[in-house]
Amino acid sequence: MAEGLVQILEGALLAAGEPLSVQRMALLFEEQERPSNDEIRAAIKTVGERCDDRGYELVQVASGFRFQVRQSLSTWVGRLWQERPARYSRALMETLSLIAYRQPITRGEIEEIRGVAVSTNIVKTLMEREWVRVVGHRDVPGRPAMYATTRQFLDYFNLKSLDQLPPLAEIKELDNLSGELALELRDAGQNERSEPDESAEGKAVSSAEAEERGHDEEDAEKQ
Amino acid sequence: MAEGLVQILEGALLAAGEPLSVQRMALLFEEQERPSNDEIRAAIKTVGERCDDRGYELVQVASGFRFQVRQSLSTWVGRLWQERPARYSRALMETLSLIAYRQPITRGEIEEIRGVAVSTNIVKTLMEREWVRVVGHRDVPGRPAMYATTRQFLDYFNLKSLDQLPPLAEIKELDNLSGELALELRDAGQNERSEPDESAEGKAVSSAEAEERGHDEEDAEKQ
Amino acid sequence: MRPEQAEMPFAMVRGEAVTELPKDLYIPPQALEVFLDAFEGPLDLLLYLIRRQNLDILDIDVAQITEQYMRYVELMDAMQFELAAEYLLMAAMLAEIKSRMLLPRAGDVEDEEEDPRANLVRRLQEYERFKKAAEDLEELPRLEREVWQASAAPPDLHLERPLPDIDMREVLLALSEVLRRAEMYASHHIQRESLSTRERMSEVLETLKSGGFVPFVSLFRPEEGRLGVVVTFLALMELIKESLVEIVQTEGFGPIHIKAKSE
Repeated sequence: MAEGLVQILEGALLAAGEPLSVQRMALLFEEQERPSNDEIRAAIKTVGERCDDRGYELVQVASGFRFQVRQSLSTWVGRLWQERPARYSRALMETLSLIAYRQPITRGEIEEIRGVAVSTNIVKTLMEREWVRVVGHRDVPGRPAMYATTRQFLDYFNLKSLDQLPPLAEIKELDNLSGELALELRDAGQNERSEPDESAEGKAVSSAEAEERGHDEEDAEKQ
Repeated sequence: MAEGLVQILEGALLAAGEPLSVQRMALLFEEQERPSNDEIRAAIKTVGERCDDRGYELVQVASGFRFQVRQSLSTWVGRLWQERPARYSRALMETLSLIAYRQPITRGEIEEIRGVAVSTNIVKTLMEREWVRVVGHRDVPGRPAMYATTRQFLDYFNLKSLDQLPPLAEIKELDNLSGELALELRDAGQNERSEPDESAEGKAVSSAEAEERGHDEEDAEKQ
Repeated sequence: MRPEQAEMPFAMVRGEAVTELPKDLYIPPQALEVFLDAFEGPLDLLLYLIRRQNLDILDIDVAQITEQYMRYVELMDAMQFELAAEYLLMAAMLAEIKSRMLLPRAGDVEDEEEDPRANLVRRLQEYERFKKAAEDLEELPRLEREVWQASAAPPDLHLERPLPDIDMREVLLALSEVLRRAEMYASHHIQRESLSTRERMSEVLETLKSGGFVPFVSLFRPEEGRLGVVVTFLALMELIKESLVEIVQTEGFGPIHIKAKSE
């Protein structure tokens, strides 16, 4: 049976054409023959090991496990299709990343950070791709929709969870800016700033400080 | 390269989602690195051999080669697409209950009590389920069939005889409980439904964070 | 009315006009539209100007940046671009910061007043983070671009829709509802009969289904005991009453035969 389980999972994973969760794999079996989740997990491990030198591998993404063609083969496999894979505009990617890192977020909040209006088309595209969905409405006038990313978004970008997104750059603290400014203003009338070396030094200091001070903020960010 | 070729073909065959001809496989390579058709055929042979004890195999069909999940796994793999059991209509449940409690009973009599016509489909469904059978015909114009419940009906509900059905007097009391019961049944129905559907439900949930923040709206969203 | 090339703005770096235009800052007029399209708005343009001059955001010289920014905005205007409100708003904000920085301070002890640049710097930093995040996201291996979902043809399947499961309580609920509707609670008829009688009626009818006469006694099963006999008898009475069966006795004390009425 242990051997059969591995093969059943291999077959199901390939037939499904989409990620399968452990729960869904369990439902391939009738109750009386159903393996435990631990048995399934052990079998999944074997399934993964069995692709060691194959052109595909078993990966885990947000909605479960899937066989996936190895990235190293993309040069060749990509030639199966004439069309280039869809390219998304910077505006779309910026909007998507704001939703990913700042969810739930309203369109107004996105616009505030980006400094420009978010076109309806972008939101529509993101919703149609099922990368983004409305998770509620903010309790402010107009009750704007709040957007969040979906499991499909994670699947599509090969991620298990939002934690796996590349970390956001840290923000340098502004505290020392006012100090610098005071100095600067004392040399009244002088428009030009300090020498390049000096500013580089200031930069180093400020980022070190930021690392220390900005830690809590950063953590909050990740929530 | 021989090894690489096998893996490229494995990857392409799994990514394509349709059979690939030798010609098409050749086009995965730029001219200067393109293997000969014989080399490709040899590699295909290896690809096939490499699935020896896997849940899938390489088969040749009219338009080329494709990976296919082994027929012997169809029992399990088929459950991926198993439709959720439908729910019986209220009309069917009423008809069934009247047949159980008032058997032998004709369709006309059921209609008289229910105050609405009983569709042929309902009777057909109950007969196909082998919960109901015709035990005779009433000697009135049209000679309508008389329906009664079956052994299988009792077995399904784990009853030895109809006597074990709750007496009507209790059902009267049930009426007071019906609100409560209806609720309970709805919950039961929901649990039952959400189980096989878990992955679909999960799809909508992109992250624990979003789920937490947008909980109320989440439910509404799914409607 | 396209501006001449000579009218193109020269970059100002650290207070000095650059005599030679850096290649990457020089924008041929024909390319301006494309150039501006490349920006995601005023913040993006501002960031570009700062980065092109290798300035730290924290270290921006508002005066110079404003000047450069204004030149671009003027250019847009000159090109009769539909000037986006966002660009104008940013220009106004830059002008305001510039003017505040020119004003003398009340005293050098006090500096609780926030640096007028602070808000702009904060916005620029925040925007830059997400600009970077978008770039990082773009780099992630993506389905249908670097990786593909592997799939294979399923075997032949015989899909069956499973039959619905029901709970006895659902049957009862349905019955109580239909009875309530029919207002049949008062019916003695139903209450008097035990279900075993009705069940037996069905059984007797089933036995009689073949159509011929069946000996009355063969319907009784002694192994069921007294109660079973009574139930069968009641079932027969009910069947006769409902004229579902015919009962025949050819002579007094002779054998009784039963036949389904309709068969």
